[in-house]
Parts: sequence; C-alpha cells; structure tokens
Amino acid sequence: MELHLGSLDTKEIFSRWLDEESNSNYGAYIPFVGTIRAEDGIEALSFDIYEPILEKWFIAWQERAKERGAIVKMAHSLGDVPIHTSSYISAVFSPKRRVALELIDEFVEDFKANAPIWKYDVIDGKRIYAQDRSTAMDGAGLLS
Amino acid sequence: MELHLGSLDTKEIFSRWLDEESNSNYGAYIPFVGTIRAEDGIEALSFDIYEPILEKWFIAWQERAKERGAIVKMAHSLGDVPIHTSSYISAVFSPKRRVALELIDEFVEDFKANAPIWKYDVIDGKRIYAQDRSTAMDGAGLLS
Amino acid sequence: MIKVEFLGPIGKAPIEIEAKSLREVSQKLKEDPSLVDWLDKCAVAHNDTMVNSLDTPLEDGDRISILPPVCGG
Amino acid sequence: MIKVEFLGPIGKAPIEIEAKSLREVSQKLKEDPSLVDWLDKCAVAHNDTMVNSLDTPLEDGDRISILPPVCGG
Repeated sequence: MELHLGSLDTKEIFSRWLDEESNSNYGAYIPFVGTIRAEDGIEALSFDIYEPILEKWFIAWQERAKERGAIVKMAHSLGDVPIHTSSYISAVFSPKRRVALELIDEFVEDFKANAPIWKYDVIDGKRIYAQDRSTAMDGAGLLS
Repeated sequence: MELHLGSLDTKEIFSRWLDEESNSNYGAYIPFVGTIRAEDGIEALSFDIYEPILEKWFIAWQERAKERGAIVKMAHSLGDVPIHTSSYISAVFSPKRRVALELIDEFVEDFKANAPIWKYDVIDGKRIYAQDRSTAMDGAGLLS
Repeated sequence: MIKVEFLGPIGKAPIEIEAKSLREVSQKLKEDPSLVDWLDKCAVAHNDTMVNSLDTPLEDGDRISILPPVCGG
Repeated sequence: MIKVEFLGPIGKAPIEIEAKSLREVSQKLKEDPSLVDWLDKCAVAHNDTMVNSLDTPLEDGDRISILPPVCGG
C-alpha cells in the first residue's frame, strides 16, 4: 500500500507493479485506475486518509487474496488531485483470470465502502465535503 | 484493436491508451493483462489469429460498450510469446466504476470463448495445439 | 464454386467444391476422413460472418471458414 | 481518560473523557450539539480496530475514533 501527495504517477506505478511480479508466474494482472472527472465545476478533488485503519483494512485484504492464490496492491492520493489526473490505483495479480476478475470487483467495491478516506470537492479553492457521494461504513450509527 | 508479432510491450500499450483517453473524462480505466505462465515445461505459447472475424467480433463489442457509455480496447500477440511475457491486453474506459467492472468481466470472458485465436504450446521448438484448454465457439458442430 | 478454408490447427489446405447451401457443404465435408474428428467441434463462418443455419444459401464465389475450438489470451 | 478523535470532515478537535465502555462514550457524545448530525452516520474504531458493540470495555489511555461516511477512489 502506498500513499502519495497529489496525483498518482499512473504509468510509473503500473510499470513498477508489473516489474515487481515479473517472475511470480501470475497469468492475470488487473489494475483499476480511478481518474478525477470534470463535473459540477470542480477544479480538483481532495482526500483525507486515516492511515492506521486503512493499513489494517489492506492487510486483511492481502490475507483474503492470499487464500485464493492471488495478491492485491493499492496506491492512493492524499490532498488535492486536479481533474483528469488519477487519485487511485488498485490491482490484483492471480494465476487464473476468473479469480482475478472476481477479486478486483470485490476489492474495489469494498474499498469504496470501507476504506477510511474522505473526499472533498475543490471549487474556487474551497474544500467541500462530498457528503452526498459518501457511504456510511459497516457498523455506522453505533453511538447514536 | 492491434495485433503485434511476439510479446506485447505492456507498459507502452498501457501508457498509450491512458494518453489517448486523457481528456475523455472517463473515471475508470481497467486493463486486463494476460501473461504466459511457466507450466508443463513449455518455453512459449504461440498464436494463430483469423483477423477478419476477430475484427468483426471487436467492432460488435465496441458497439455494446458504447451503449453503456464506455469504450473497449484490445491488443493481442501473433506467433510465439515466451513465458513471463504478455500476449493479451484488453481494457475498458467508462465514466463510472460499476459499468467498467462489469464490462471488463464480460469482455474478457467472451473473448476467451469467441475470439478466433488458436493457442499452441511450444515445447522443444515444436508447436502443439492446446486442444484441452480450447473452447468450441458458439454454434460449433453445425456441419457434423 | 465455393471455397472452404480450414483455420488454425486443422492444418488442411483450402478446397473448392460445388454447393448451393451449407447443408451440401456439410454432406461433402463429412465424406473426408481427415475431418471426422473436427466437424463436431468446429464453428462456421460464411464470408467472414458466423452462421448458425444449415439452410444458409450460398452463391458462386462464396467463402466458408471452419473454425476449431479457440483459446486466445 | 479516553481520547476521542473525530476524523475527516467532522472538523472537531480531539477530546478526553472518562468512560468505562463505549456505551458511556455514546452517552457523553450525544450531549454535544455539534455531533447531532454526525453520530447516526459514523462508524467507530477502538485503538484503530473497527468495533460493533456498545459493550466494548475501555481502559485508561484507550483511543476512540469517529469515522464519518467515506468516499475513496
């Protein structure tokens, strides 16, 4: 897992991950690249991350992937990420395509639901919490 | 759609496709990279392709993707591809992640079942049709 | 004349036959012992379009392709 | 003392309170008007482990994190 200030260098990360596993004998490599869309007049998105829980979430996913003979990798941005640049890359490597296709779907969806990351629209230099696009985490409401 | 003699230059293709769509405002880019696994003593796999039908298959997929606001891309090797190098990359670009995750799965699975490509193991320099890993295409047996 | 071509691993040179429909092509190919093990596994294209009916009408100069089981990727 | 920290957009400084269980933390936080709109949407971590029970026992020096709705990617 890696966190970078600002936009991700997508090509560098894709290539480095490929090289890291070049002799691991995986038959399928599926990265998911998330790029900031221009919409609603935003100039960028901005991200807060609570790293200790993200790290635990990711370690649990590494174990789930390992049980299926696969591995997962992840990179995310901290702070401001301008439109048309990337803030998120996750990837699965697996011997077989079926496991890889299923895992990337589950991994990305669980990431969206349970990774402790908060997103803000940046408009006119101001940071506005993207509340309507955010998802309450598993177990939300415990204290209410 | 692009066909290359021998192994694919995976990094070049990933980067070029990213650049091609850098201003298209897609939020999700999912490539699937297929790499030749070392198994059963093979030194390489080798591929025959019947390009006119592959081209039609791919055009039909471009239309299916377009109906969902997405695009697909594809690269494949012709001839021999040594182990631990890549023979296949397909990719989906889509505004939204859900469409992208579903399309890459359907696109890769239909590719495996219906793209007119024949695979051979290369062992001691000899080319042996990978019959047991091959799938009869939709409509097989019509003439029998 | 109809041209019949055998793709990929079948390893048989193209042939030319007389036929007015795919049904007639089927009848002629079934007489060839080298194709016995292939026909039940193979799909068929007519002028590079995949077809599913033996009643597909053929015209002089048409091309039929015999496609054995595939494994791209 | 238990340290309670409010993550991401809540924008509230950490506080220290006396509590023997999450139930007591809940009671104290519900008294804070600035948290009324947040508590029903927020998940909770105890020393950086997500928790699901109000009966979670707490010890002096423990840390509770309040996690509002997320949107990574």
